[in-house]
Amino acid sequence: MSTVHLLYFASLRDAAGQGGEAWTTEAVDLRALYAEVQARHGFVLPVERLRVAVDGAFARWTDPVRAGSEIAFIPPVSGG
Amino acid sequence: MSTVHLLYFASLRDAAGQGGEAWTTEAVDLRALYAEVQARHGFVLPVERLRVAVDGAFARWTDPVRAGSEIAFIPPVSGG
Amino acid sequence: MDTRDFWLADAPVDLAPLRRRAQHDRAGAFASFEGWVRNHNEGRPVHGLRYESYVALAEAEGAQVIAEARAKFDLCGALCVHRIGDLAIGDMAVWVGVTAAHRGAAFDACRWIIDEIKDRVPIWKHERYADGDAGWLHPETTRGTDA
Amino acid sequence: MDTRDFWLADAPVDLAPLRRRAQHDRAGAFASFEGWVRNHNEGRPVHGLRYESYVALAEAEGAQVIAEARAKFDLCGALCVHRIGDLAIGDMAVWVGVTAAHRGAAFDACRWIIDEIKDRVPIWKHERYADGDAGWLHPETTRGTDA
Repeated sequence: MSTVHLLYFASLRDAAGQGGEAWTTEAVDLRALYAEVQARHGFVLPVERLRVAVDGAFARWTDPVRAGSEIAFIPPVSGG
Repeated sequence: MSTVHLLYFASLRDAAGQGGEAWTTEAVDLRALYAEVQARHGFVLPVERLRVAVDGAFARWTDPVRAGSEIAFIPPVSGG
Repeated sequence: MDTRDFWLADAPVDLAPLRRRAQHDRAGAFASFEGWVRNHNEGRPVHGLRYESYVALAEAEGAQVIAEARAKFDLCGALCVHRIGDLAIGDMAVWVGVTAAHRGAAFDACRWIIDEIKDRVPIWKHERYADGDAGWLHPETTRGTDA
Repeated sequence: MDTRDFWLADAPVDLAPLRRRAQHDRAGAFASFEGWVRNHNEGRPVHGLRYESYVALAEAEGAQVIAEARAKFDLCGALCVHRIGDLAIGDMAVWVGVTAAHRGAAFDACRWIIDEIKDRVPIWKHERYADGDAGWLHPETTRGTDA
């Protein structure tokens, strides 16, 4: 069991009703973690359209979940 | 015999020692006119590297020389 | 005056100091791009918008874009600032300024930078439409679909 | 404030009114280019320069370049001003500003306009070099050889 801090942005934040939360998980990797969170909050964006960042740097979906890390799910960006 | 007003710019002006002059000519076209002026002032630029304008609009070297017109020989430009 | 090459601004940006920072005696060419808030998007009238960002990651990724541009093109300098928060029609959302000895590199780098910013930097646009609807833009592919 | 789309200016140009003229609610993209006087040209240190023009023909031909750009690209607006007279290192010699709904057209038109201006408009540059030499630039081919 690992506890991490999740960050939500844009439509994910609206769907979750919050900008982030503590989350305790047994997910083996970041992809499995997103599946849990997606089911919990009903996120419509599939994992293929997201990027993921850990502690302020882009990461891979196959990276393990490290306890205490800050994990952000990044929806498709629209700056500019 | 036609008398025209010639305009010189940039290196042509330096070579002629003046920005323009009245010129009386029997030249049949603008190309022949430039040959006369080139010989008179020792212009080094060949006609192939110039453009010519008559009364404020670009013209063709094969255009006839019209009495009273203002004729400008346009060296390669270097604005910007 | 911010001394970073990329940053997020939560208030209108004064362009004069940006231009001064871009000045360089070796520079003969200055290419710049600004994204402005349009009054429409894909045919829908827009009343205003808001940009949100994951600030720490956006500033790191934006700085990386500028560093890559400086490695890829022969530049004197390159800067970019992006607004966050609420913007009205006509407001400047993003500014990119590039200086180089020659104009080819300046134009190419300026365009490459804005393309990469729009593609990679975690900033999101929330639009409010004239019909009362509103929503986040999560384009299928960013490149080439927007201003 | 000049209301023409192309003109020659015999004194430094204030950019703020140019930007205001370029503003348009439909415009999402503003691309601009400035040519600055460099401290060197093809390896020779430059102290300053002077631009001379055949003013009537230059203003007609410059206006024609802008009109062609507006026909060729999907623009909201396009403006260009070119300095004549004496300029020092760092001075702005030319400014091109283009607005469009989308950035592709704005970038493409801005670059096309400066290329055409440099290629077609009767303006000549006289450079003074650090070694005391000076001369008119009459490039074999303008395009791609300068800033």
